[in-house]
Amino acid sequence: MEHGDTLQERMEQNGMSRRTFIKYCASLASLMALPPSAAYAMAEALGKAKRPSVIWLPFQECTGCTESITRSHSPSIEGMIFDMISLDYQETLMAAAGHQAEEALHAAMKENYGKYVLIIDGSVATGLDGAYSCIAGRTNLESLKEAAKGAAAIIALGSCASYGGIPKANPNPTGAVAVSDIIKDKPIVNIPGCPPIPVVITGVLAQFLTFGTLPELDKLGRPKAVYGETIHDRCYRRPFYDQGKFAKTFDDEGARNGWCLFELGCKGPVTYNACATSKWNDSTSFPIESGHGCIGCSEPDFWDAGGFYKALSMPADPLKVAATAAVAGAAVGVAVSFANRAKKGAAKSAHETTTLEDLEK
Amino acid sequence: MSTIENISISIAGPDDMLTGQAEAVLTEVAEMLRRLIEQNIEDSIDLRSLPLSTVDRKWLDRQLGHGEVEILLEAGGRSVMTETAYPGVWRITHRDGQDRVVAEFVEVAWVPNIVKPDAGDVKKGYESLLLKLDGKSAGA
Amino acid sequence: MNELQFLTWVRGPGLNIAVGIFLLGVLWRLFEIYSLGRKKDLSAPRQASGASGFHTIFRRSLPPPGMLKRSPVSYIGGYVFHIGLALIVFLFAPHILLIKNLIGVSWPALPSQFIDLMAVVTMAAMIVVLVDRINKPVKRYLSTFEDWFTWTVTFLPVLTGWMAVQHLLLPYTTMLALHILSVELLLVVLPFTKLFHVFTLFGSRWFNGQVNGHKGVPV
Amino acid sequence: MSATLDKGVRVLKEVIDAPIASYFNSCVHCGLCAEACLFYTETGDPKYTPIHKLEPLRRIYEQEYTLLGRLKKMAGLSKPVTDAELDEWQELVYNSCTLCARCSAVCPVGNDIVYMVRKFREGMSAAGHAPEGIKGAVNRTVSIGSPMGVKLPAVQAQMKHVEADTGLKIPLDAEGAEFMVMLSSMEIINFPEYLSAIARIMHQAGKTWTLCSTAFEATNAGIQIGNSDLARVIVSRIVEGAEKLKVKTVISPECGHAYTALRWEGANLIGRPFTFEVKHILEVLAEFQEKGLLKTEGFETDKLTFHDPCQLVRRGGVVQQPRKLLNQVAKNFVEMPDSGFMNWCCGGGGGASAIEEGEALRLEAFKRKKSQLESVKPDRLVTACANCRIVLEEGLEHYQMDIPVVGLTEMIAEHLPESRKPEGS
Repeated sequence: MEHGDTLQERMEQNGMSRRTFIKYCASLASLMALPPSAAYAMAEALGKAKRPSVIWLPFQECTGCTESITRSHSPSIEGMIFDMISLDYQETLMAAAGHQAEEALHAAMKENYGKYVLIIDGSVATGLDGAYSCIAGRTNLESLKEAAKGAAAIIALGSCASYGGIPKANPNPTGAVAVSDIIKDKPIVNIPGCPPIPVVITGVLAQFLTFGTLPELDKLGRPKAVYGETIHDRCYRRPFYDQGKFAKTFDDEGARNGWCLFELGCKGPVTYNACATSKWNDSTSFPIESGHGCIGCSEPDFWDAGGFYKALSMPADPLKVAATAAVAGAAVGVAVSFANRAKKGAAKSAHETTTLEDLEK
Repeated sequence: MSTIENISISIAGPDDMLTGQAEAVLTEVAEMLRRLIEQNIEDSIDLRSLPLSTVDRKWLDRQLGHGEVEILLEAGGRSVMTETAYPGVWRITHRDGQDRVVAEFVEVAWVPNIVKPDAGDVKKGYESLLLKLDGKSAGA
Repeated sequence: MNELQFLTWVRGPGLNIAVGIFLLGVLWRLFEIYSLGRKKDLSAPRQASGASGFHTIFRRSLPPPGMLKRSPVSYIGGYVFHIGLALIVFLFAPHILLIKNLIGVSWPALPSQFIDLMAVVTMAAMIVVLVDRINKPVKRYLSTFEDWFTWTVTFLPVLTGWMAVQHLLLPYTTMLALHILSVELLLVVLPFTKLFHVFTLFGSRWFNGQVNGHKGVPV
Repeated sequence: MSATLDKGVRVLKEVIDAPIASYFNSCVHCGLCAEACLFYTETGDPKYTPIHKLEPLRRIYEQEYTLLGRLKKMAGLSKPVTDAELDEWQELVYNSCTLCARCSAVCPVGNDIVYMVRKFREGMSAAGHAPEGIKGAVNRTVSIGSPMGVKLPAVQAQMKHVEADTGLKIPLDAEGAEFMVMLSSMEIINFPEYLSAIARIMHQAGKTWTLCSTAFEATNAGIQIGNSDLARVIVSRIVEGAEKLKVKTVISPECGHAYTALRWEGANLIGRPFTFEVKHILEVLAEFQEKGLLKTEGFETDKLTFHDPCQLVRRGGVVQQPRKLLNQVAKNFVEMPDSGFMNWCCGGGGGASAIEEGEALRLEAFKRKKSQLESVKPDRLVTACANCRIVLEEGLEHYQMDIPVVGLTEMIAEHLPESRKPEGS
């Protein structure tokens, strides 16, 4: 894999004309909500950009995120991106294996030290000093620390890398943690979701590679352009919520009429993601549109936040406490009333009838 | 009396109501045409980043109408660029290898920028033409 | 402890604790107050229509003749924010849902836009009443820490609730959690402060009405 | 000389009950009771806010009868009630409170504040913090038999005088009479016309009545000072007299607190229901009027208005009777603003008029009645309570307002057929 040539030269070798390249930049600008004129600026920048190296380290992950990125609904763009970057290490996609794969990894790290993008997929096991999850005899913990040293930026892909994910669910046997819990000194972009929306992954990569900048992040390290609004804010069923028209079960008349799924545990109001607008599977639909409540997969600890089917505003069950509290309250009250009656009785019996003289001090 | 229950809700999905965005685009196009004429500035509007419903788009296309020129570009998928009823205003639709729309613009320019060949390509074209001629008459 | 965990705690254990203390406090204090009993009135009663404790419970909600013009702010401000609070708590869709999940009873809701407006009106009325408590010599003279504290504890739920719905300042998750927390604070302090008038005012009005009704005076 | 703070606190512990507990827990410090109390509205001094007058009682209730209060007391966090504080509160509980109950009528959470002041006075009096004026009245009533020291001979002299004047026999200790009439010492000394009015009205109505030699005094200073033990001594005389003479109804005269003392507190003081009825003179006259036994002739034509005695109207329930009676003898009777059940106090009730040091405050409070009268501008002011008449006269004189004050019963008596006197005499 030659690293020296620029992206444009690479494209031409693949028989891609300049106009195709401009068209591609135009659609990328539109994806990232940049003005059309930016397309030409991008064409220049991308054309001259060195093809950066990208290292993809999989830790405690289910390969759901990899599946998601290869399903990106505009494969041509995704294909171009893979052309743009030199993906030097991706266990699922690369042909090499065993020692060769390891050597490729270390070679890439050494050669592009300080310039490559590190994509982490899966949470990092810290239990037993990381022994729960190793690759080629080395714990994920060590590989992460080593790889992170030379990384220009880290992209934590999916809820596992961003917030610990399902492995971190109570009781968290492997001591799974998020990447940001380990690496503190590198810019980290969290792209949570289980899996995250494909186009978001390509969008963030494209922005980093064309402008070398990371998107504006919210305080959970997520790109604001994508995670700025809750599903609830953008949900097309919102009018039903406002009028209190809720589906009670998954097959009742309300559900069939596409009423709000608030009562069936939808976590839309507390989940920040772009599912309601960019949707899934080539903009076909998203969980709520297919009749199931949002499970809040882009929020930290969504796996431990009560059942997926317990409605947000339904408290645990204070009635269980109410009975005992009421009895206890009554008991205290009765006790005090006896004490009061005794005191009042004593005062009454000690009553000395006031006489005229008693009025004088 | 009608309670809140039986107020019929007609969910005008985002795709079937005129949102008024299209009108705004039209006024923007007029402004861009003025700048083209007065200051020779070329510019374009990205329709995909605007929340236009299909009805909006149809309305806009009806307003812009058709001109005399239709340019077909085959590069990484088909792209169609038609001149609207107002010369200098072009309606551009790019499609990718799978014939999926990847970008839609309204470009206000003398000729859509993508149509003009790149200087480098013209030079390369010239050299390859010369080679072809050399092949025939062994160089000039 | 991120937002969702905070919300989960506040909605779960937090609410259990608050409801527990609330019920315990209410019953304890009700027994403590009304177990003191009172002597039976041996004088011959005078019958007069509309003169009874039961009537007074409702009639005393209206300003007695001549009193409205003496301090309109107290009355009008009081009506607006009490009615406002009642409407918001009992006719807002999510609140009705919460009650339905607690005790199974539910009823139709008002549109949430109306409730938003009601929240603003309620807060405005509470601020007016607060300013009145600061400016009016009698109210300032009577006021103790408890008055300012109970005002705040009653104002916060409306403010945080409204801000949660309007997505102001903080993300919805956090603001919703703060809203529930402020309601829990209100529940916990209610039985031990002047907010307990929510329960005792019926007893007080009934006693007042009964004593005067016995004398044939409809108060 | 054994009044002490402990005795006072012990008495308060005795009288604090569920209503008082409910009231203290309901008060939201809204200040509306002040807006109804003429001592605040006319002075503007917030210390006269009715609920504030009960602050020591509230603290005793909190420290004695609430669990949190007792815990705070044990932990030394609560502010105990001191003798000095009760001394300071004397002015608030007596001088600036006529037990007129207007505050109880307006409190939005229904606190019966006058009920609490009446109970608080039990403790205040037992602790020796009652004003000298009222103590003197109680002393004279218990030892001599009337707050103004009137004895039976004075009554008998007045009886002879009335008999000579009206030619009617004034029965004394007549057993089995239907009505037992009582007088207040104010009437015996200042308004003798009341007794002759009664004689003539009863004669016209053909009703048997009598005075009682052992219980001719209606007033009860024990209620004013707020001490049930002493009030019981005073009221028992009336009960014994009435039961000895086996009368059907005891008539309370034109006096405010006398009616409250006998009609509403009497039975509770002696601990058993009365075997006879108690009626205010206006109630009796109104009954005669209904039965057609009260025939009058001629009308007062000058502009009259009526001052509602608090103990009779708001606290007694005798609201419509004065109007009906006035309309029978007056052509130009005009109601003053806030008349009837919400009328303002004359400023001297509940024993306040007996407190010399309270006079300046009373005259200040009288401005409320003054503004009522200024808006009506009556030629004469009618009322049905001797104490009100005296206080009103003093107030009107102080503010140079020339409005004569007349008793309603007298006015009616003047219109009885055979004793028609020239009008407006």
